[in-house]
Amino acid sequence: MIDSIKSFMGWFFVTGDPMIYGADASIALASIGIVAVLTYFKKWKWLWEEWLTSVDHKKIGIMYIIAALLMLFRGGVDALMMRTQLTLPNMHFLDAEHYNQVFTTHGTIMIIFVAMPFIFGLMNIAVPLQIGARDVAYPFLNALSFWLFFVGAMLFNLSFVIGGSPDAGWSSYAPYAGAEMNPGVGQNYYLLGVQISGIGSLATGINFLVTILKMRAPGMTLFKMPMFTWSILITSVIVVFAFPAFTVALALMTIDRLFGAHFFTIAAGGSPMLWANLFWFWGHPEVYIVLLPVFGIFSEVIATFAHKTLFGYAVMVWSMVAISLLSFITWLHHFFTMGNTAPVNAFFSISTMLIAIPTGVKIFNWLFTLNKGRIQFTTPMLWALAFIPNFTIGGVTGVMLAMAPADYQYHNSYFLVAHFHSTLIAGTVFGIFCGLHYWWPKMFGYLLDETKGKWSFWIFMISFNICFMPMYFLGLMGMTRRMYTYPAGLGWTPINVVMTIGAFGMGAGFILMAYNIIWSAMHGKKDATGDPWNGRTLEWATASPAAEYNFARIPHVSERDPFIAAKEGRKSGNAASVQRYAPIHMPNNTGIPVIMALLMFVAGFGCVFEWYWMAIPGAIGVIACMIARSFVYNDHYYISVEEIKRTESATGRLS
Amino acid sequence: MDENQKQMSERMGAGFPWKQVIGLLLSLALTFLALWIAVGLSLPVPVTLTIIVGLAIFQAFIQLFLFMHVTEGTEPVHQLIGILFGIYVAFAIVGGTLWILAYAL
Amino acid sequence: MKKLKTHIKSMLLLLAAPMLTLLAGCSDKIAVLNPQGPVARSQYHLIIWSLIMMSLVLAIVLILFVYVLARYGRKKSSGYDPEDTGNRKLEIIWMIVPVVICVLLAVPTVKTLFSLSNPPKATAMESKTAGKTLTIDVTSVQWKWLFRYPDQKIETVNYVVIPAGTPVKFRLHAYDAMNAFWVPELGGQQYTMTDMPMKLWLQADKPGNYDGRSSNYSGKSFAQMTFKVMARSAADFDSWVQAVKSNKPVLTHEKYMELLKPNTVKSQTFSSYPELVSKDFNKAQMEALMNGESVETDKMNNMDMDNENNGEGGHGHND
Amino acid sequence: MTNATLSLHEKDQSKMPLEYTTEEGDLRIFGFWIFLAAELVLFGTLFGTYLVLQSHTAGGPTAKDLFEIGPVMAETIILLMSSFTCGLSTIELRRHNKKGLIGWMSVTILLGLVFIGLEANEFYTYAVHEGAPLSRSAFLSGFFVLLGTHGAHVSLGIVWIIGILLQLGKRGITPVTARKAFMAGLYWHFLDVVWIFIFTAVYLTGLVI
Ligand code: HEA
Ligand code: HEA
Ligand code: CUA
Ligand SMILES: [Cu+2]
Repeated sequence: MIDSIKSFMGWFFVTGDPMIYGADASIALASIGIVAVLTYFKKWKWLWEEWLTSVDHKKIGIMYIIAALLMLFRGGVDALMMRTQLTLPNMHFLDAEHYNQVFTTHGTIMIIFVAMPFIFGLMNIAVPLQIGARDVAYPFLNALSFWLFFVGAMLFNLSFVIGGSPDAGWSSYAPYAGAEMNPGVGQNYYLLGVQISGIGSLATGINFLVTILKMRAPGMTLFKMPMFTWSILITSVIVVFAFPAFTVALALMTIDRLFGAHFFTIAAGGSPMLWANLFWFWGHPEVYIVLLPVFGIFSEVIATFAHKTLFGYAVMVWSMVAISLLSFITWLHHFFTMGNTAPVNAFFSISTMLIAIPTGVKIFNWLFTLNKGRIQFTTPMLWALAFIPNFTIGGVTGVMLAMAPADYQYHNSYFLVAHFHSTLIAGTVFGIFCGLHYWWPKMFGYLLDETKGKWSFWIFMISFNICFMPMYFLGLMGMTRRMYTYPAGLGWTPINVVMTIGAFGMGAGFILMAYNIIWSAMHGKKDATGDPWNGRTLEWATASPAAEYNFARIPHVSERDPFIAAKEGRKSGNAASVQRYAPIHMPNNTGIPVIMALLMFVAGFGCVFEWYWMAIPGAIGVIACMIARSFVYNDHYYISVEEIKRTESATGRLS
Repeated sequence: MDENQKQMSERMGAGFPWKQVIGLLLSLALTFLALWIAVGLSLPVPVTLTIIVGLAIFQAFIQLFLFMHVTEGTEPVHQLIGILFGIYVAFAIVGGTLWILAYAL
Repeated sequence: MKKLKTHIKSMLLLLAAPMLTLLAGCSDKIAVLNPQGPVARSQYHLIIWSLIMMSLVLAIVLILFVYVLARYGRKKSSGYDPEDTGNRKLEIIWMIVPVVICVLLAVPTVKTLFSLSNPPKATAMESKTAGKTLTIDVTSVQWKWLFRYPDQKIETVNYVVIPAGTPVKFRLHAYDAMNAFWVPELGGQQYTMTDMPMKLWLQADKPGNYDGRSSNYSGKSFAQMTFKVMARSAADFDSWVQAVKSNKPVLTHEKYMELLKPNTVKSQTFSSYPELVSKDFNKAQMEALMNGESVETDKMNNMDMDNENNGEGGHGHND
Repeated sequence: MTNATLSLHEKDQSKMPLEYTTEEGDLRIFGFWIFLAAELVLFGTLFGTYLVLQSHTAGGPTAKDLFEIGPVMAETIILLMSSFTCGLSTIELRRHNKKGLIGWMSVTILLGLVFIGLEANEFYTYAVHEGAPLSRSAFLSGFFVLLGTHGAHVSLGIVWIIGILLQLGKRGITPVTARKAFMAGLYWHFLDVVWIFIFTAVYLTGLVI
């Protein structure tokens, strides 16, 4: 009996590696610490009532961002581990199995549990405010999306200590990722963790699509929307139409692994290439899902700190529409070398190159927004400016990859790795850091320190270049991705050393940014006006942080950049002073989303271990929650006029 | 507003459910036609496939317009664009997948 | 403003820094930019062409970038014009120019693409093997490379000898995991797959040894999944074949099954191979066979990549 | 009521059918359309997969071996009828006729149940009697998962409509119940559209090739 328990524990918990024990211990300590602090300060009730059950888009946004920052830390530590291992030839810091798990979790976490939720966080905070709405279209669903993302991320991360991590790469190519060559639970964690959070993402896509199309303030026609809102609208469209394909692909591989089907297996007629095909049908649009929103952020920030309206507004919009259409017909460029006929490769080469055109249009429009501007170098602006040259490098190397015969030489080499870090970091990561600094006062009511912010920017940006520019050459020298080690004498060593230095530099930049957050929480400059940057769009018309109902009166809009217009004394903005306050109707908090997500977690965990006694009740619980929700009728309450007046006068906004 | 007027009259609505009955009859007719073409005739395979897929698409549009009220709502153009985009993407994945993993159906 | 100037300067420096590190001693090691055969060379030309075009694009962006920052980034810069919010003419220009660049890139891309599905032109003198074409069947197994010479009836492991100046048709196939066959100095890569043999033409200009490796991750010892390509003169190749035939052991059935296990091995050479090998069974089929089941081959499984009208290798399995 | 929170400014909804009269109803129905568009891609992916794998029978039974046109036509006609009765229920909804609405909806789910029964029987025959379960070949994996997904959607639809019937019984036709009934109708028609393609791309195609 004892023996069988022991052997179960040995299999259940990942053992044998000091790093894992370290992680076990720190997870245990951190959990105990959190529980202790919450109990000591009697904060459980507060946590539950103010946060866990909240359906307020601003709070959900903050929770997204906190979770994404934590995941960025985890993904960053993974990256540093890889870089350490690769610094010199024949290193023994990580062994092959461990390294393989690390790049898999690094890629998956960075894309799915950092880039996406960070963006979802920022859009939750800014979009309803920018369009003058009181919340998103479906606040309940919004909370559910967040919690699904959160438990999906937790399930994925659990693999580190329980059962073993996936090791088939973030693209999980069959047949290697199939049950036969990849037994064990790691790959199941990938499939279910990503699936659960993916369902949340799909729901978010629908939610914001409806919010933006249906809930704009009166007078805000589509072509008067702020550019960030536009970018989120287009992104939502891509999310809505790309994620179902991924849902299916993940489900099919899950069925392969758990129920012995043969979609992607070697045996019985399965087609491994079909996996690659379905994965990238989602995977390519996915990179624009994490890019277009930051295009939106840059548009806001560049216009704000150049003190000019965005140059070529309509073209900016149409170029994003073009990108969204094209993004669905380029996926094959990820497997040019998988034995396609020449016409197929030719079609996808050209369709891919075409994306350079609308993207270029945007780059030039930003440059011309700066032109004849009055440029102010704030921290968010620095991130936005650095994006332009750095991302262009990533973009043009993308076009080089798009040329199929040349890609035969780049594919799966470090040239490719360099390309996608140039786009993902100089694009997405610079963008989310930019947005973080820009909207931080709106979220918390104080500013992040500028000096520290600029230092962290310079350190991170310079280190990024040190790390990833040499990497292109490493690829041309023949080093392929996903190698846990390499022999000496190939001339790869110097570049690898430089890259590792750059990687740790980025780590330093990130630590400084984290320090800035903590420091500013204590000493940060208060944002009393709600408009610290002389903003142009409606979110800056609210207090910082905005009242839970956002706008005491829904503003009326008559032109683009309505807030600057109002400040300059033109009629637009929230100058609807004739109107009286009226009671505001708000959605109730609800615990159902958290509970439902937890049940989803239980179901997912059961599936990972093929414990159907656990998975089935979990799934039934989820459905029960759905039904229960359907019978809830009084899910709203009113905020009285007195309370509105009290809140408004506290921020000096009573009129 | 024209459409809304129609909806109004439907709501007040006496009258025989013409739309529904026509939709049903057409659907049934198309189904049997497809069956007959596929099983009854022995046209060359590509011809058969083209025709029956064409009939299926036609029938789908019947459902969409006669049964599903796709042109209703406060701003029906939004949902129409949504459905069109869905059709575009669905077509891309079905057509693209077949082309890439090319098949003699 | 001074600060701004330093900003810009350091940005420029940054862009140059990696180039400098690079020039410090390893330029001849850049395999892709050091083509040793016609296939690699045609790709090299394309790469250089694209590099030129991309540098142009990058230069335009950088010049504009530096200009606007230098001109409008100062505290007291003049020329602020908030009314400057669009310019149809300019916008059309920066739509057209990228279109032109894309066309300039797309045309050679498509040309090269189609030309790569045909064998390169032989440069060696006609001899027993050289001057015509040579076919080699490649099988990737976790984590090793098997090379089979169907005409010479010999087999090598983890290295392959080819006659220089002769187009070699590699027929690629995977036994278990997917891999990719890449010899950067000779030409771009192609995947190996379990259900579809794929074709890759390569040719070496002159005798020499070239590094090859798998570029598609396939598990634990993937990093060790390398092989050598040894190009020899036609005469040397012929005598090598003869030497193998007479001196090397036969590849027995048992030995072959041994090779199919997931592990790494040293280079090996065999003077023959068992008949079953030439069927290119994948792992599932092999296991079925060992269990005494009949091996079902779908259309997909033995589609004939030899069919020249399949272009690049391809999935044109119409039957 | 909800208008205060989420106001759909400047659009006159009073002339619209009941389910659109509240802002919430309008939002939900629009969102549901978008959801259906996403489902289109979901099923598209499954169709693409099935069509690629259709000939990968690995020596097991082929489409021609398995499919029988009789039961398939029965399933098809029943589903078409249910789409029709569902359409009638929407008309009754527009007439604010609770009895008619509940009646036609009940007929719809009864037809749906018969459909599910037939399909389950078909699955059972293949998997057990013909020795062709989903693990037999890639073709069968594709078949069972495509049809199973559709069947699961229909089953979910039945559960959902039962829930709505209960709410209708209790509360009558209100803007909220009207919206739910209308959305369930859309869903049901959509599943019929999917079936049309299954009928064509799976069954007829399987019989032809
Ligand atoms: C945010 C993420 C992001 C972005 C924005 C992009 C943008 C682009 N990507 Fe990238 N890509 C990835 C993330 C991203 N990519 C990832 C993660 C992978 C690898 C996944 C994996 O295998 O793990 C990948 C892989 C990848 C490949 C596959 C290579 C291979 O596996 O062999 C290709 C091939 O075509 C490609 C092309 C492109 C192109 C053409 C663009 C274009 O959108 C770029 C457009 C931008 C510009 C061109 C710059 C600005 C334009 C101008 C200044 C105008 C003038 C320019 C011209 C006329 C050229 N990418
Ligand atoms: C948004 C996406 C994103 C981001 C931001 C990053 C960020 C980084 N990535 Fe990664 N990367 C991917 C997406 C991303 N990556 C993907 C998709 C893959 C492919 C995976 C696959 O092959 O499947 C990949 C693969 C990949 C590889 C290739 C591995 C291989 O193929 O063998 C490498 C190697 O250098 C690498 C490095 C880095 C580095 C150094 C960073 C740096 O930017 C990281 C910056 C560092 C930090 C932010 C650290 C913060 C933490 C600390 C400072 C804590 C310090 C404390 C301790 C050390 C205890 N990444
Ligand atoms: Cu090659 Cu199928
Ligand atoms: Cu891509």
